[in-house]
Amino acid sequence: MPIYVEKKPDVLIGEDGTRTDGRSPLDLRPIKIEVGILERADGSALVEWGGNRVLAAVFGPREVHPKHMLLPDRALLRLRYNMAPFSTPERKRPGPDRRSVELSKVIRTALLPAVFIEKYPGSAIDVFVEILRSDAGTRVAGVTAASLALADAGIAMRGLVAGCSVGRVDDFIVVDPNHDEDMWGDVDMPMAVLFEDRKITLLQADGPLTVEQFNECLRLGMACCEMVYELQKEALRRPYVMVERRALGVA
Amino acid sequence: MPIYVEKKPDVLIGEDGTRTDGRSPLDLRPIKIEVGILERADGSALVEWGGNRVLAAVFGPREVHPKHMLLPDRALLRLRYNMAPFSTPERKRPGPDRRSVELSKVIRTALLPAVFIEKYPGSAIDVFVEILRSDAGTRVAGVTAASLALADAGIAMRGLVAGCSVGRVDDFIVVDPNHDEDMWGDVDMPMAVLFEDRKITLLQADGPLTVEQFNECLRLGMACCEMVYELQKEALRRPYVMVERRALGVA
Amino acid sequence: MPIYVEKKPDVLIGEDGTRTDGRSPLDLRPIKIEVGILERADGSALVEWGGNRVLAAVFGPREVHPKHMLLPDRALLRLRYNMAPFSTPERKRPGPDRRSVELSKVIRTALLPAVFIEKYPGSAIDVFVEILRSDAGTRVAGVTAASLALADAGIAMRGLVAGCSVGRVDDFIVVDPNHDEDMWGDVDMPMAVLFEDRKITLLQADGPLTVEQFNECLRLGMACCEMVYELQKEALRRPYVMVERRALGVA
Amino acid sequence: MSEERDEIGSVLLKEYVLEVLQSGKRIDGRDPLEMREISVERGTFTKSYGEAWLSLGRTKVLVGISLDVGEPFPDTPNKCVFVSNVELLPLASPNFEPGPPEEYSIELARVVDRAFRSANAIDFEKLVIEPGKLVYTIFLDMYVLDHKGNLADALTLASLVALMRTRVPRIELGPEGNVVVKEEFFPMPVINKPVSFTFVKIGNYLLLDPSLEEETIADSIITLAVDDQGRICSIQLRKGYFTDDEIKKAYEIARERMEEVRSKLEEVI
Amino acid sequence: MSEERDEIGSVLLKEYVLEVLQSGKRIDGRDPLEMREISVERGTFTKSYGEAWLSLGRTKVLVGISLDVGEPFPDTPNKCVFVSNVELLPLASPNFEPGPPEEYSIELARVVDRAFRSANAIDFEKLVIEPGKLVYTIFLDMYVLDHKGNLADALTLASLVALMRTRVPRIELGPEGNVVVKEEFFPMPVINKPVSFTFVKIGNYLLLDPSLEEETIADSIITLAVDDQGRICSIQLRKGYFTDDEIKKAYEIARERMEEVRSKLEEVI
Amino acid sequence: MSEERDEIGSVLLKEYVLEVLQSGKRIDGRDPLEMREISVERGTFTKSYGEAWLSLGRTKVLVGISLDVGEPFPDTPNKCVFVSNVELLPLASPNFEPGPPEEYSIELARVVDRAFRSANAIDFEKLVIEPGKLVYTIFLDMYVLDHKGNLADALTLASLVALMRTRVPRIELGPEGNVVVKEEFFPMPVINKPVSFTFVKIGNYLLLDPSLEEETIADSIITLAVDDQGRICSIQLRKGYFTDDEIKKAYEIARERMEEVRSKLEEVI
Repeated sequence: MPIYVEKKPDVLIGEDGTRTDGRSPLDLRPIKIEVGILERADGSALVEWGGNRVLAAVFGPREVHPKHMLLPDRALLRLRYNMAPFSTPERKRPGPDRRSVELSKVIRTALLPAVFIEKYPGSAIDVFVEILRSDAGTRVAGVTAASLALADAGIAMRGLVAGCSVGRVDDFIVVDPNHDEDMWGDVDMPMAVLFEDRKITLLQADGPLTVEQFNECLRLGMACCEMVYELQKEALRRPYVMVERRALGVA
Repeated sequence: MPIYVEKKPDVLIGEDGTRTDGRSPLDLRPIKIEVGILERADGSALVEWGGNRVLAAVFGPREVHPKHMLLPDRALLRLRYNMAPFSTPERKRPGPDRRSVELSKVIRTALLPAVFIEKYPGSAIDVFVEILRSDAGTRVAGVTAASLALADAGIAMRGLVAGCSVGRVDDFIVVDPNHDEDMWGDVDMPMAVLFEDRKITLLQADGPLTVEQFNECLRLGMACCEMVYELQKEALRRPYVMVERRALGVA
Repeated sequence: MPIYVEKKPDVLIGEDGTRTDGRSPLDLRPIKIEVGILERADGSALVEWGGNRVLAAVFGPREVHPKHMLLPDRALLRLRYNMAPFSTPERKRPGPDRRSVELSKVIRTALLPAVFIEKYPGSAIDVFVEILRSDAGTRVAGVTAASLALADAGIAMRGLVAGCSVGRVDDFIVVDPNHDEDMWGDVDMPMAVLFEDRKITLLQADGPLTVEQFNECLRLGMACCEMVYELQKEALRRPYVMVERRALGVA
Repeated sequence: MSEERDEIGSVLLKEYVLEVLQSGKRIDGRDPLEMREISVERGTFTKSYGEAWLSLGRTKVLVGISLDVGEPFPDTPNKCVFVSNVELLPLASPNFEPGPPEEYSIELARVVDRAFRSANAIDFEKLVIEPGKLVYTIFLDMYVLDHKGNLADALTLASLVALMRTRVPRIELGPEGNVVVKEEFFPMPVINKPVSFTFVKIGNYLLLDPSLEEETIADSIITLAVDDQGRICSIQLRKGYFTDDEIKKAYEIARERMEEVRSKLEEVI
Repeated sequence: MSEERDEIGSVLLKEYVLEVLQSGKRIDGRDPLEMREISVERGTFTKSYGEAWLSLGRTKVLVGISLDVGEPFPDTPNKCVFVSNVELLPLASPNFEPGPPEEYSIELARVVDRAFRSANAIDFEKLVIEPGKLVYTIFLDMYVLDHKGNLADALTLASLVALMRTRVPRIELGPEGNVVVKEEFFPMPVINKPVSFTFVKIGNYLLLDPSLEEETIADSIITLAVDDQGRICSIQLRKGYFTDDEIKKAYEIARERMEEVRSKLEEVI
Repeated sequence: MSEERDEIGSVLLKEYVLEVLQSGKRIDGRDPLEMREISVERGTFTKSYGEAWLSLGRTKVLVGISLDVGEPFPDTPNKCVFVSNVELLPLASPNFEPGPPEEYSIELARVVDRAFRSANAIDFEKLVIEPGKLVYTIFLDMYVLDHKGNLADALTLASLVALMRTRVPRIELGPEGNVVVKEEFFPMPVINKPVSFTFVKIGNYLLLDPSLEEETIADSIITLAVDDQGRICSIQLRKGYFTDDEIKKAYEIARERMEEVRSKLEEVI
């Protein structure tokens, strides 16, 4: 019997746009990125983003098992998104559920246009995304970490893929929704973008948006992904990068 | 928690032999057969029989996967009997249960003597029997449909296999038992016969029958299967056949 | 809902060392061994030990399936420890649980140093240990039976492996703990020894032991295993051997 | 195999499709933004609480609704439980294999599910028997019978029809906490009707309602659902990539076509 | 592998079996309708509620009964729950592999189960503690130890012995709905004793109680169970085909032999 | 693969390790009985009830505690429920594959679990809310992040830290049998602190805290846990064999080193 029950806060967003964690609508949460922290994996990255802590690692190019999955003209890109049992207040049963199967697919789809899979015919590239703490936005943190782990493993890529969510809470469009907003807000719209090309490779949404709201979400999401992309580039140059909460420059 | 509980009718069969659906003991329920309704499958047939709706389809001869199942001197005939979750008033959990594993085996066994498997060495013939609505007699409707789907796929056969159940309700021997009779009656005896040879290839029974009752069941079952066989032959000639409830000509 | 609940006896061991089944601390329970009782297996042994009844059988050396498990320079020794549903008062669900997976590994580890696996490169030796009745000490009865089944199958061995548990109940060190002592006592320490070499190949313990207690347990365990080993040798010579409860000669 | 993408010798097919598209038509003769015919069987049914056998072109699907009662989730004591499931029946395609649901069917189920939830299509609060204690469970079981492309839209359409046809038995909580099933029925409270539109991108062409061949060779795939008010209620980018302008264009098209599709469905219910 | 049929180089074996049959005997010396020896261990047992280790010729099986209590099924509030399970232990044959039950063991379990249910062998209503609320659950776990042919009959016989040996602890429903287990026992209410007979057809020969070799090369297999009154209570055509006359003949033989088998079992209980 | 033993071309490695050992040192420069550095992250955490990210040399593990309430087991109505689980994450080694727990991770989980149970490390009776009715469930989830040898000791150490850091929300049974979660917390009642020591035997050398390379080529492996009072509280012979003298020696070493390790952990909590 679980002992933790989610409760909706009285006010999700103030009249002046103040959010439950004190941010204003266009503030991102603090992000910390560390690349190459694991030894056995070929590439790895740890992303701490608000209360999320996401570890991604890559093995490959390596041999494909089972053999019948081998693709003769390109690499087989596999990805597993997995939540730790202790990543949520109520323990999550180990093993894949339907949500994690979908997110594994969505994150893999987001990375695929970035990877030169045709350079590694007949091989496997395995990406593991482990959610060690979860606090809304794990899939976009996962894309961001996985993309860095691929780069750290030396896999040839067209560019980095950076992710971020935007959402709607009442009539406010907010960037990088937190747990309360994800749970009780109106819309969450996770995105990921392949830079420099600005190609959208991940896009989902789960609530009603008018044409105007949708266009605004797209615009802000693109801008957020770009900020995350700048951090990614920095992280590949240094041991690790860390930024405090910062406001989006496009508002 | 299920909201549907089966209830036994006060009278299963009247003193004059009137059954809960108004039939007399030797009446079959209405049957409608349509052959070749699917495009992707190599052969298919839809059988609506009383409240049953059974879709069968065949793929093959095709390559065997996994390879170790291959039989060098004949085809591997595989069959899956599966009930849709919405085929019963109380939802059936998806996936095979013990009953459907047994019925898959029993139906495959019923078809096997009819198929020239030795003409397709090293290949697979896969038969899928989907119960879309269930109303007693799904296995015999399944044999009937599967046999037509094999013919529609152009698989070489010794003959068609036609199925029908007979049963005992109190002291009456009844043909083609309905749901109530299957559930609350004394005996259900499903049969299938390979025509023209009149070989019995499916025979089960689940309740006590004296020698005399058993012989009568066998005789009526054989006659019912023959009527179904006539319909099968007709269905292969036209787009579809449909018969109203009809009395057995042998009574 | 189970109808059997374990209850702790008022007295586990009397002041004079009398145990719940009347034994004194250094008495073993009756043991009966029968070798070669199955026909289809290459080797087999049935061990009845107190209320335990353990059947072990061996197939091999034989072909390895699946192929990728094959070891080119030695035999693959596999072992499954399995409890029958009716081996305990409360029915045990069929299929491996975590305990049986561990015990399969522990028993295999105990046998491995005894088998000349390098004499059977590329082959499989499969050992099955079936617990038909369980009464504390099934793993050591299992090692004992499996080792005889290997010998019966003609597998080349460095020696037989004999098992026995010792334990602590209050301040008494007891040999061959019974069900109550295993369940409610302080320590159970199962052991197995490869003879003639006196190499310890199985050792576990599950409760606190001081240095002195531990040394005493080791000494008594070694002596018990030796007694079991003598029975094993006898059992290989005759159709079967049976001994009544007997006291350890080393006390 | 999780998707149909590799099933046909796709390089030649793609060349052919692109060549035909240059003439402004698709290989089955449709215009780029033309949908295939939708038809729904008017059958009666006795076992399921609501059912729809729907064809989208030659794609055939069957959706059935089952009902049950149980406890609500602790964080939504005032809502019924809604469970969606897709079965890619092995008879629907030589590439579908029997077994537990895989990535492809799970994604489809979640895409359909999200369209209904996000549009608040069903009044979940009307399906509460005793708040926090007893609510209905709706099972939406989606069966793919013949896969000729664009399962997402076919399943969403068929689900909407099946839900609108559903009759719910009235249930009360008895004095001793027991469940009392009445002999009355009320219609499933469908209060918004999401419609789904799937687009593929092949080269520079944006095509609506892809056929199996088009899906197989598509560079990119996206599914959008729009609600009664023309609001986007769910999006799933399912393959490849899109620019923001391409996505805006797809949304615009979806808004233009939604009434036509919705009125076609109203006819058959 | 689901069955033993392919395990021996079967063409030569079949020729040999048929050749010997021409002389009126089977390869193990039996007459066509002769059964192998049945023997049952008279062991005592402390863990299971009832048990039988039975040999049919050199086939060895072990059946154990476990008991439990729980809710009855909603449509049979006045009956206990009865669950049958067959384990083809991997030590019983090189062709049996560890793992979840497969087609062969499921068919065997259901054939045995049906024989007992159809014969009304157990008075299920005597095993109700509180109608609609609390009933016994009987688990019939059948273990195959050494497979030398005709598991269906060996398991049905052993199950009958195990059930007849079973002692059921008396249980009452306490005042607060709790379960009270008494220290008394009563015998399992076995009120009819079905016996199972398996026939194979090889060429034109009908053989009773097939050995492993005969089973392997059989053209057709059928299992019949007959009850105390000589009524057929279950049939399973398990391979190949039979004419109606062949089935009637098998039934006649089963009726002739049933008393002999039943009295042999009575001895050992 | 269940263990790492075959991962490196092991014959040459073994020769090299033995050659270096002749000089009194190990290939990573340690003395035979020297442990690698232990370090624990001092992070704060908001989701788990207690957590420890620990490095033993370059082996990295993460242990998280989750809490829940439920019924106790019928034979221990006065004890909470304690569940241990090890995940060998596929990112921790190229030899670990996703999927259900296998032999290697199950053995590790049971070895750690037994150390805590046998040492009576947690006062299980303090975690009973209503005897026989409602108790806490402690989930000890152990994650292997980077496998560089000796997981057993790393996981036992990290588990001890995670348990000592755990804050338990106070829970009461309400008047109607409902669960009332208070806003207070109390520390997990850790009353004994078992420490685990793993030894390998390579040739005649006994080494403490094996690296991955040493584990791979070890002839024998044994893990011992000792409690606060220096008593042995669990043993697991995991590979090969030992003489009784070798085991006694290992125990002696464990007793000598336990204070040093325990005080290192106290620092970080």
